[in-house]
Amino acid sequence: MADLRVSVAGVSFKNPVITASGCFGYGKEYDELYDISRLGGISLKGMTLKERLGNPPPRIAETPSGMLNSVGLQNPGFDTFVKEDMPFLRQKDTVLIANVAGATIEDYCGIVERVSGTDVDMIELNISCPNVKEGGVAFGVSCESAANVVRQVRPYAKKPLIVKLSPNVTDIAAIAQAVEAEGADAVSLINTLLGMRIDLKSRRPILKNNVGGLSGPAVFPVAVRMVWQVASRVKIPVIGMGGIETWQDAIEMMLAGAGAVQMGAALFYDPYAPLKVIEGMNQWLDEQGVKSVSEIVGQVKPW
Amino acid sequence: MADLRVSVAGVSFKNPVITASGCFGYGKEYDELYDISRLGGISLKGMTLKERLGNPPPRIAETPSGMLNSVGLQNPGFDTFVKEDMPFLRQKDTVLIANVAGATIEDYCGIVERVSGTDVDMIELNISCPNVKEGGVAFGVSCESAANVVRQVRPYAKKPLIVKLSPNVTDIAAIAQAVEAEGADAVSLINTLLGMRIDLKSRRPILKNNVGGLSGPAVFPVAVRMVWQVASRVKIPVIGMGGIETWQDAIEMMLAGAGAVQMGAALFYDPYAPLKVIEGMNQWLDEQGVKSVSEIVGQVKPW
Amino acid sequence: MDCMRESQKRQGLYPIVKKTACARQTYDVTVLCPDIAKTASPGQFVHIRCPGVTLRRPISICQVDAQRGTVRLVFEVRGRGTAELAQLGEGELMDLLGPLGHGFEILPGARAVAVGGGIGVPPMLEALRSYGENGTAILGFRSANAVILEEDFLQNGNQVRLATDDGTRGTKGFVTQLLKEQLEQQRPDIIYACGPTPMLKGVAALAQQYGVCCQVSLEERMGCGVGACLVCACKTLRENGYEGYSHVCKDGPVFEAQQVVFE
Amino acid sequence: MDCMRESQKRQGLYPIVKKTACARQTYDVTVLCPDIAKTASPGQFVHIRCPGVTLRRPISICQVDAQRGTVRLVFEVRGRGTAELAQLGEGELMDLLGPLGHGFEILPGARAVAVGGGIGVPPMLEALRSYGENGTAILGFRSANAVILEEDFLQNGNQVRLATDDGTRGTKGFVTQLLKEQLEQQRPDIIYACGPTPMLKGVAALAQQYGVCCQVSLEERMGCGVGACLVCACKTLRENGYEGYSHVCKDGPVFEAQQVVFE
Ligand SMILES: Cc1cc2nc3c(=O)[nH]c(=O)nc-3n(C[C@H](O)[C@H](O)[C@H](O)COP(=O)(O)OP(=O)(O)OC[C@H]3O[C@@H](n4cnc5c(N)ncnc54)[C@H](O)[C@@H]3O)c2cc1C
Ligand SMILES: Cc1cc2nc3c(=O)[nH]c(=O)nc-3n(C[C@H](O)[C@H](O)[C@H](O)COP(=O)(O)OP(=O)(O)OC[C@H]3O[C@@H](n4cnc5c(N)ncnc54)[C@H](O)[C@@H]3O)c2cc1C
Ligand SMILES: Cc1cc2nc3c(=O)[nH]c(=O)nc-3n(C[C@H](O)[C@H](O)[C@H](O)COP(=O)(O)O)c2cc1C
Ligand SMILES: Cc1cc2nc3c(=O)[nH]c(=O)nc-3n(C[C@H](O)[C@H](O)[C@H](O)COP(=O)(O)O)c2cc1C
Ligand code: FES
Ligand code: FES
Repeated sequence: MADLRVSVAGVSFKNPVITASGCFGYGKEYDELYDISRLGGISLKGMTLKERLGNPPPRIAETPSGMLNSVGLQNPGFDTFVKEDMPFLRQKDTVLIANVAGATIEDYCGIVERVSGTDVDMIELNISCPNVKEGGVAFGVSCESAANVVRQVRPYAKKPLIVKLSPNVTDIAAIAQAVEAEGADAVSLINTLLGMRIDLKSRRPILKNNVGGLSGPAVFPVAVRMVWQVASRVKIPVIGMGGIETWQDAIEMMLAGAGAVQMGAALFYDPYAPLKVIEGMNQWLDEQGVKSVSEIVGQVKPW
Repeated sequence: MADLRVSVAGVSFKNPVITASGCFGYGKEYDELYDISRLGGISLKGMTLKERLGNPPPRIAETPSGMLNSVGLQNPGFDTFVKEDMPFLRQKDTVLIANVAGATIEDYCGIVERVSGTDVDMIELNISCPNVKEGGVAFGVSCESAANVVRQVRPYAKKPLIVKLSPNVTDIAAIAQAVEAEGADAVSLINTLLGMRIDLKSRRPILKNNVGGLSGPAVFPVAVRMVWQVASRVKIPVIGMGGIETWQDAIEMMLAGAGAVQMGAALFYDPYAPLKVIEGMNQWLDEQGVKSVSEIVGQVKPW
Repeated sequence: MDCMRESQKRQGLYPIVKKTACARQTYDVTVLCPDIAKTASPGQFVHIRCPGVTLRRPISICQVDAQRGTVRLVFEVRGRGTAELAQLGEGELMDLLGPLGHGFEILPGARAVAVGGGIGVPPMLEALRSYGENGTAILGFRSANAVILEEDFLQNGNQVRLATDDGTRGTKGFVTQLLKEQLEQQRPDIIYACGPTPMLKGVAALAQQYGVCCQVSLEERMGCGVGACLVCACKTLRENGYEGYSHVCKDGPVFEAQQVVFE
Repeated sequence: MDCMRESQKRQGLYPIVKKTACARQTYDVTVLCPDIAKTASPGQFVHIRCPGVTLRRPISICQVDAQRGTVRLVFEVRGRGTAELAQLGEGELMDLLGPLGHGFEILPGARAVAVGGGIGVPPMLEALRSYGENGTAILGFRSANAVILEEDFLQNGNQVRLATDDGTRGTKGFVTQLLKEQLEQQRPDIIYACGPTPMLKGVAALAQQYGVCCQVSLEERMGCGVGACLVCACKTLRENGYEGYSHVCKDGPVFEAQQVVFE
């Protein structure tokens, strides 16, 4: 039995497998299938100060080895979350990460401040949602705007602050460095790649939002590359995600430099995928004679 | 029998299906399987003035619904091409597109000038190869550098000039506009997305070049989105590619705004894929009662 | 509808014990999945992993045999996922996640009319099962050769009225005509409906006109199928009168007709 | 080697007419593909599309029966692609592209030694076929239970010498030892070799030392398999003495040993 514990920005995880924001709701649904306390952590559904209805349906389209979504940050708002979901979640022995977003800098500051007053363990600043008109990815695509939002939010964050990066940029490592310089405690990546599908019969985009975010195994090689690039340019921990489906994928992501991983789309076709990853990882480490999973982080040997 | 002819930048194609650069060599190999004159066009293997050896192997890695390559523009150089391949190619009744690259602006000008003196029909300026240290994608990731290379090259181009764009950028439409402003006659997209795979056993990147370019069905939704964005922002024709495998994919790309399409990775698992696309497209147009394929270009109706 | 709360989700590989083709490109499959069958109720669905595609495909539960531990699914080949499903033969395994969602409210001792259009017919079978002769199935199809499950409703003891678009079986025209006739004759306590949106709209309007409670089963593209990803949104009226999004996989697929904002 | 030029590439779905397991995770498959068998020659390969993965997988032609129109393939399960291939049974179809590449030069009436290591053994069978008793197969395996094709070489009329890493069959140790003994006894006109790179290096060095012409079959990750995509590069010496890249799928997989730059 290898030691699966990892520590990211001072927070201890029982294992490095976290469910990705927007793919696991606030945990209740999957807890009907298995005890979600078995997970290293949960990145909760993206939250805003006030309720958001999200985009009109259809909000999902299938793609080769992947999917597009255009949910658009639907969520009940902070107050409802605290009342209806926090009590259940806090009974669970797993790291809780509040994924937060806003349309303006003030929104970001407001939600970060409020969330800091709750029992969550970390805050993940989503500056990379491609599915909302204002805010979201708009903040995440230039070093200046990314740095600016982190600078402004930082004083309100009383919990370790993870900044979630967009892959729809020319130089993701530069943006990671910019947010590191403003005091981000960690970065997570990748959010979804912007994509589109068109229905031949109606000649309409399948998504009512026209475009949406690509995730799932298709994006895995892009995610590994970005995690590797970012990890080699920042000192803060990197949480890696994008297309992880198997324990092999999770190990690959950790070798590339991820101190922990998140899994999203894979849940939809295999709800047990995170548990299988934890188990497989454990076996592999034992076979390899590696005592602690943290030993493999960033251990890729580039040519 | 629908009319499959299309015209791109004044050049007539018997059908809109072109094989993508680097995936079809100089045509000889696939001509052993079928007459390559049945293709709308061929974008030839990326060419430089002088021979290039390319990157060390392994140069290919498999990914979910896709592949990474790091060939690195291996090619015999302009003179050898003209002597050994041009005579064969010119017997073929298909549009020949010379895909050209260089390490410096002077290289680009040189190869464009030389190629302009041959019998090829069009020139595709590759400013988006992710697999070479100098030149290649370096020119393609900012509006300024892309505009600059096109401006300098333009006077030497005596054939219609297509500029091939990189998807590894924040705003591909802005780059398309920048090259349009400098006189590009068309743009083609997408080149490959930068990606990476790591072998768990050796803990080494699978590619000796560490990173490589992702192509194949996995990237299709990203390509459709980019073609749609670019087509709505430029007036020059757009040639769409990235993950096209079936005739449905080709139609989807054309609805998004592509005046013609290119196919690459699909050839590797189905050498006949381009012919199947031509045939399927023809049948669909007949069923839909569409007389000419050019009528569907850009006909997506966004919500 | 407390029954729903108790239905316990399972995911596993379950053997196909019977498979027949029941119409052109339409298959009738019985799967042995005792743990799912045990708690499944009418109107719920299973989410099926199909080889070669990424996302699961939702298919309504057409019949449940809790004793035998089987669930019956009737589906039409529409695209790649259902085409792959259709390849699976008896003895092969199906990857099911279910039972999912919120089903029909069954009123013991009452009269029910179920209106099904095309591939919306299957969930009606289980919905009407307990009603026997107090249940009437009004079923619409494109054409005579697309008619499915007629015998099965008769075995339920239900009355069956058919309509086809081309008049090759039953009345020529829409199920809504038949429903209207039925409502004129005898008002049921509840109407169940599943089928294309225009049909559902029509049924909902008639139900309201005649003051009969009506439940409709909706379709939307799905991701997780359990309520976690929020992609399967459909517009509904909230208690406060404002419009908002509910989710077909969790709050539905069955909704009170008057709550649905048809677009 | 003009014979090669005439081999004509085909792609199609061909039925498996025979399939056996010949060692742990190793399968022996005969495919009916007359148009491929007609022009296939020793050392060439077929490129196989495997369900569920993107790229084709190259597998050497182990035996050709032009009369029956069959090609025999022997492969080991290494990863996902070969695992999928191993699922295909008799009567099922395999998507082959072939015959591909440049094979071994066969010298009529001469003496040949073929050195095969592990899953490098299969192409040796067809290479030695025409040599009969003038052909010697030196075969190396991990262990006795990994030995494959021994009988088949004997049926060719070839001499067979075995080595295993653990000594459970034949000599304990490397095939290069056996080759050295063989060269001391009787110098052949040509040596063929296929196996892991260290083995090939060793064989090439011995061949040079004893002045025997040597051809080696190389492996590299492939895309197109026909010479169009240039991914399967391997370093070779050109006529001008400089190093450059040749391509395993088209210029190879068989190369003159002295042209190969082993890294
Ligand atoms: C709650 C519910 C119950 C259903 N019950 C049945 C049933 O009993 N029998 C039956 O034949 N069909 C039923 N359907 C419809 C069935 O899910 C679709 O026909 C099927 O998903 C199409 O998949 P495909 O791969 O064949 O088509 P594709 O068009 O290739 O599918 C592409 C994507 O779109 C989704 N999609 C396409 N059409 C629909 C649709 N109508 N509803 C939801 N998602 C869709 C697919 O799930 C997939 O994600 C039901 C749908 C829902 C939501
Ligand atoms: C010319 C040639 C002839 C061959 N003949 C045989 C044979 O007769 N019998 C046999 O068992 N094997 C043979 N091989 C090796 C065989 O191709 C690989 O074992 C196989 O491709 C592994 O695929 P996989 O999906 O099981 O493994 P994975 O590791 O999952 O494959 C991932 C990717 O790497 C490639 N790859 C992995 N290993 C190799 C390798 N050794 N060579 C080339 N590509 C590789 C795969 O093709 C695929 O693209 C031959 C290889 C070559 C190049
Ligand atoms: C349906 C859906 C909803 C998502 N919602 C959010 C969100 O609210 N906040 C966020 O930061 N990321 C969101 N994401 C992105 C994921 O957290 C993750 O970054 C991405 O899906 C890549 O991982 P994957 O390939 O494992 O899914 C969402 C993804 C999906 C598929
Ligand atoms: C092996 C390989 C080599 C390539 N070489 C070139 C090249 O020389 N020049 C170029 O512009 N694009 C090159 N490309 C990119 C393709 O032309 C194309 O843009 C990309 O593969 C996306 O299309 P696809 O998904 O259909 O393969 C290459 C792609 C592959 C797979
Ligand atoms: S499909 Fe995920 S919430 Fe309904
Ligand atoms: S595999 Fe394409 S050139 Fe060899």
